[in-house]
Amino acid sequence: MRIDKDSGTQIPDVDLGKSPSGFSILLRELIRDKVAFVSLLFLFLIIAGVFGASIIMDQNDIVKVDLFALYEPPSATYWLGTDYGGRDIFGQLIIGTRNSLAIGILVTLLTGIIGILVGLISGYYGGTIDNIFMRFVDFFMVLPILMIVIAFVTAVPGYSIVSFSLIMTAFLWMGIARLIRSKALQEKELDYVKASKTLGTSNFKIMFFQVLPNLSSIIIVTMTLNLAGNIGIESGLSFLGFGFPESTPSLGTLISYARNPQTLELRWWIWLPASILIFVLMLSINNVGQALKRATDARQRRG
Amino acid sequence: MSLIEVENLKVHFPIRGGVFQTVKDHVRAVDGVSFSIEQGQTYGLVGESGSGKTTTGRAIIGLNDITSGKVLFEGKDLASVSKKEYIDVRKDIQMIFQDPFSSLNPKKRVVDIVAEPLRNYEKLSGKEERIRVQELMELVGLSPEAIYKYPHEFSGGQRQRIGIARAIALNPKLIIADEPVSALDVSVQAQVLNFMRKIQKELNLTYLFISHDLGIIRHMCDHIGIMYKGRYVEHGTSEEIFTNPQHIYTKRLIAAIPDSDPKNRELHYEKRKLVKSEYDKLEKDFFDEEGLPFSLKSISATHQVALPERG
Amino acid sequence: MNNVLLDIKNLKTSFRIKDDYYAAVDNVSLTVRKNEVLAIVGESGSGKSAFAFSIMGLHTRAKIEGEINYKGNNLVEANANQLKKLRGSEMGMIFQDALSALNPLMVVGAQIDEAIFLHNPKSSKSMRKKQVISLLNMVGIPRPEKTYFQYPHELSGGMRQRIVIAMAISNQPEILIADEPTTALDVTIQSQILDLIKELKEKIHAGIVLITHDLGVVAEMADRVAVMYAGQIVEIADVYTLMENPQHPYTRSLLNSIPTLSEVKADLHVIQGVVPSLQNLPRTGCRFASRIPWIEESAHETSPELHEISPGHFVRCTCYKDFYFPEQAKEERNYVAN
Amino acid sequence: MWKLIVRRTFLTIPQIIILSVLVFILAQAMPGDALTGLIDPSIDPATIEAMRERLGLNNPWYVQYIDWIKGVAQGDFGQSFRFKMPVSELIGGRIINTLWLSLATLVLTYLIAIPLGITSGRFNDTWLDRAITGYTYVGFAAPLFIFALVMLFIFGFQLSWFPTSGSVAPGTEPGTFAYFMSKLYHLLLPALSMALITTVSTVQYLRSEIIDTKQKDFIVTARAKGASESRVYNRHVLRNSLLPIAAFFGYEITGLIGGTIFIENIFGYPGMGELFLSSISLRDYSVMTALVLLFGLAAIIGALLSDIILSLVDPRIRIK
Repeated sequence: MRIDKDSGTQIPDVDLGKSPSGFSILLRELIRDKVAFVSLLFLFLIIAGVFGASIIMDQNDIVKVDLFALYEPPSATYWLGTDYGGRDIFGQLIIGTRNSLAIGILVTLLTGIIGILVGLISGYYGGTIDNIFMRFVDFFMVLPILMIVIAFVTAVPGYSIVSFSLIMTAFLWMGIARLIRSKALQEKELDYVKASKTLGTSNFKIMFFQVLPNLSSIIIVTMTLNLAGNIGIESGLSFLGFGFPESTPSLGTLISYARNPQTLELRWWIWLPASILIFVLMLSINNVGQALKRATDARQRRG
Repeated sequence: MSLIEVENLKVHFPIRGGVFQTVKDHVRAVDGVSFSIEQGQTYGLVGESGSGKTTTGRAIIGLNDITSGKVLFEGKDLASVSKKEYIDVRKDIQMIFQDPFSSLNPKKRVVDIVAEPLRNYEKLSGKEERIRVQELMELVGLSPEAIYKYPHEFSGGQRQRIGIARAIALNPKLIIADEPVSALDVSVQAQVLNFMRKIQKELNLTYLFISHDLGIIRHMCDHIGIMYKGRYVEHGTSEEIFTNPQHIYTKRLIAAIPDSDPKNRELHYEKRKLVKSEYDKLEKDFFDEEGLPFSLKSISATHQVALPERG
Repeated sequence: MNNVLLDIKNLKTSFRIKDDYYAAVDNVSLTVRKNEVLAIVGESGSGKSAFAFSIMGLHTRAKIEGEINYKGNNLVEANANQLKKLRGSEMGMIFQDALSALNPLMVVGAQIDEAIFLHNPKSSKSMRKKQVISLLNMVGIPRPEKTYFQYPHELSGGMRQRIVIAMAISNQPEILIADEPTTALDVTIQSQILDLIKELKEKIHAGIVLITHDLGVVAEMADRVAVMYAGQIVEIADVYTLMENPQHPYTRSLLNSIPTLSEVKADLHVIQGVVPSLQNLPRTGCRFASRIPWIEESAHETSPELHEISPGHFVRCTCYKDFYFPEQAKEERNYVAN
Repeated sequence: MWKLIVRRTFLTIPQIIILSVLVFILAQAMPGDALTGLIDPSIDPATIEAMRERLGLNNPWYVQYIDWIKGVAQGDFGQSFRFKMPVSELIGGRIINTLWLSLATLVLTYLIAIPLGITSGRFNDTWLDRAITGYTYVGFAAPLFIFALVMLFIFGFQLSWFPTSGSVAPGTEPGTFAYFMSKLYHLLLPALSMALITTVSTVQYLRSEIIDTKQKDFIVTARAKGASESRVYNRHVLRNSLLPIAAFFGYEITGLIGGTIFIENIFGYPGMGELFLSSISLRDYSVMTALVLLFGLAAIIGALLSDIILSLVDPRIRIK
């Protein structure tokens, strides 16, 4: 411990090397949490497996109708049997998971970017801008979004994966915007923001380089939880027939075969694996998200 | 010439209400405040919560919009100078905040915090900047090696000194200190106060010292203004205010401070009762219908009091 | 002594952090007497609030050892039911932040009513209402009938604190614990509340334990003072002795570090270092030693005890004998730069 | 307080207007218009043009919009192309089923959420709390449609405890007790499936609210007054945590609407959600847009009710 000459104040004796960043602390907490760690490991395995396997697999081959192998139960050739078109369920599962994950991540990122931008600007500036933005957001938060997305999917001509993800994005950024806005509103009342203003820092810089880093953990948590939610919404829409086009395998489409009571009752291999996969996937992502949330809450408590 | 002159400063906030959230009225947070501070002096602004002392400070530095009135800094009116000039002037006015925890961005290293004003105003190379920050750290009595640490690794008093290092980085002329020690423990308060006085001498700084604690104000300030509901009730030298208070509110405020000698407590208690009864008796004379103090009248060259209009 | 209300012996309150217990209150022995104000002074982290909560038995997750003897019972060993009967009737408590100490969804009258009802369950509603109104009168609420039906957020800070006081004295307690009762208030309101507590003391003759960090408040209010540092009492004396003839280095430093109205000093005394956190409290030797490093190590005791240096005046550790302020010895010692 | 309620009510007006514009745009964007499904291809194009003119389909959009709004205000949602009947009648036949389903779900949601939330919050960090939290995790992760399918698979098909489709057994006489019981019986599995999933957010909310309230200073005050632990809970913790829940059902409507679309589809339950999906697959767009409008209105009014109730139960909002 060294004594500082002017006031005799001791300077804490911590090592003067690099201090750990917020993110690495978060990661450390995550690894300490056993359930979350297992979930994270599982997620990595799924992602690596699915994306790896889908490189080897040929999507056209999988969606090809084989009239000699309709509704085959699981066997050595078809690990998880086949559907009404004789298509391999296991292959569809792999490609479907890849598609669901990819669109989930895409929509989460897009909604995240829009939500953060709108929320940050709205919360930081406040006043009229905030009023208008938030009235707008409140309105869409109240509306039954699922229904409106379905209606838009029906209305849009030349429907494709791109337009599907854009429609989803258009109606799903409000939640994160509202959250970021309320956090930014709290944050801007703190003295460090006022200090930056008095030091001549521009509003743009304050917003993105002072306030935003302080919201990073909440953004990571929310986006993780949103990822699970978005995969759920996508598969739900696909289940109803308003998600991925018929020709693109997706987990929701596989489950939708169960809307046929015969399939539901007698051919479990078609819908059950996809259902379990979605459930486990969402559970794992949620577990990671909740663990991150606990970690950040605990850090806030500690001050 | 005074370094800064505030003339009839008003800061009003709208109150919205009713079905359509229209502006119904205004909170007159600051309602006609005038004072001036000489170079190198410490001016104390005292008042209880809601008196407008903090808003006054914030209006001067531009954190609150000025409704009307003038703030002349070295003769230039801050409300009417061009934007370019304003940015230049702003460099010379800096602020020290109350809360050592929220006033430093928890996600930034000390070097980034202290260098923030330098990056806005001076184009320094990375190395020059680091050297300058280290100099500043040394000036405020902190280890220059600690610049890569985060604020949470420092104690409250140390953090407050980091805040001071940031405020003096651009060699300002005026520092507005808004309750700089009220969030600190007693034993740490002394450290920061001593230190503020020390750098004032070294750097020829002028302070606008805002506080509710009369003991600290007395210790730090040359001139004092007492505020109540956005207006001045009394203004004078430290000596005049504490030994010869004229306004009933000032008297009451001073009588309310606990006496540190327990032998005087009975006396002090009686005196407090006396002042209270005087206050109750004269309240109607000293405040207008809305309960606001009147405008200031000089009773000596340096001492002004918001005495009753009549009599 | 007959007028002893509370006889606290070797009280130790520990909190669990990770897997260890850390004592926030460490071996505190004290008496609280009838009709006196005992002030407990200390900075944040000294353990003074933990001490107050221990007396009331309000800690939910702490390990409490030692004795709190009240009317022949040791409250440390009392069960929940026994404590419940004492709390609010024979022991009242005033909190620092009145706004958060009041239920935001209940009118204040009903909250005082509850305090009376809990200890007089057979009382009639109208009787209690009358009692609440007279309590509100007693604590200086101007329009009690109206205030009865107001919610906490509708009242000013001073009024809210009066409500909390009314609640604490509603059953004429024998012991009143006031935990920083005026810290959140403006000076003029503070003096009103302090005067109110003083006047109430004359009426209900309770023993008051006043927890504060403000030595001015101590000088105004206390009969006896206990100074706490790092979980221990470092000095106890009557208020006149303590303020005029403080002995422990911590008490002396504290008194020297606050600016006063009566004399303007060039520089205030600075206590070096920081108050150690609960986990980092020095557990052996003199706990204040690290903050007065210019005092020889041999001046301290290895296990510091309270010494009675004059009747009723206790000081911990022997270092007080050799203590001096470094400012006074600047030239010879050349200790502090500039 | 009245000002607040009036102000909040006024806020719904622009919301309703925006909703109607949105729905109108949707209707316009749908492939085809009111005549597409109606007309025999052999009819002369000139006649079609005349009919278009007569129906106002050639008017500028704002005239069409105003005409449409006028109709809607009088309960006229146009004609269903497929069923050759007014949309309002078609919906009228389904609305009661959906109302029952939603009501049953809401009741079950609260019946599950309140005891679980209270137990979990009061005894937090016990094994009971961990079990309940585990359930909320699972419920949070399980998409409604998958859970409903599994429920149908197990209780409908494998165990045959519940009917697997419809809202009432065929042949039962409306108005009789048997009819009512049959309705209830058909309702139970769908409502329970939905409630078990939607309740988890309320359980989580209640749990964290109680844990939060438990740490408030006024709880310490209550203890310092000499209140017993059970009184502290009943009088202070529960009261303060349950009040906001009272206002929740209005916000729940938005979620319920999404839920009924899946549930009615999976359980073959003839309600508005099912009608919505079938109207799309039948390209019966006037039905679809009418449903979007109605559901949207229900959600807006639900949120309004919730906000009003919230302002009534919380004095901090009430007195202003």
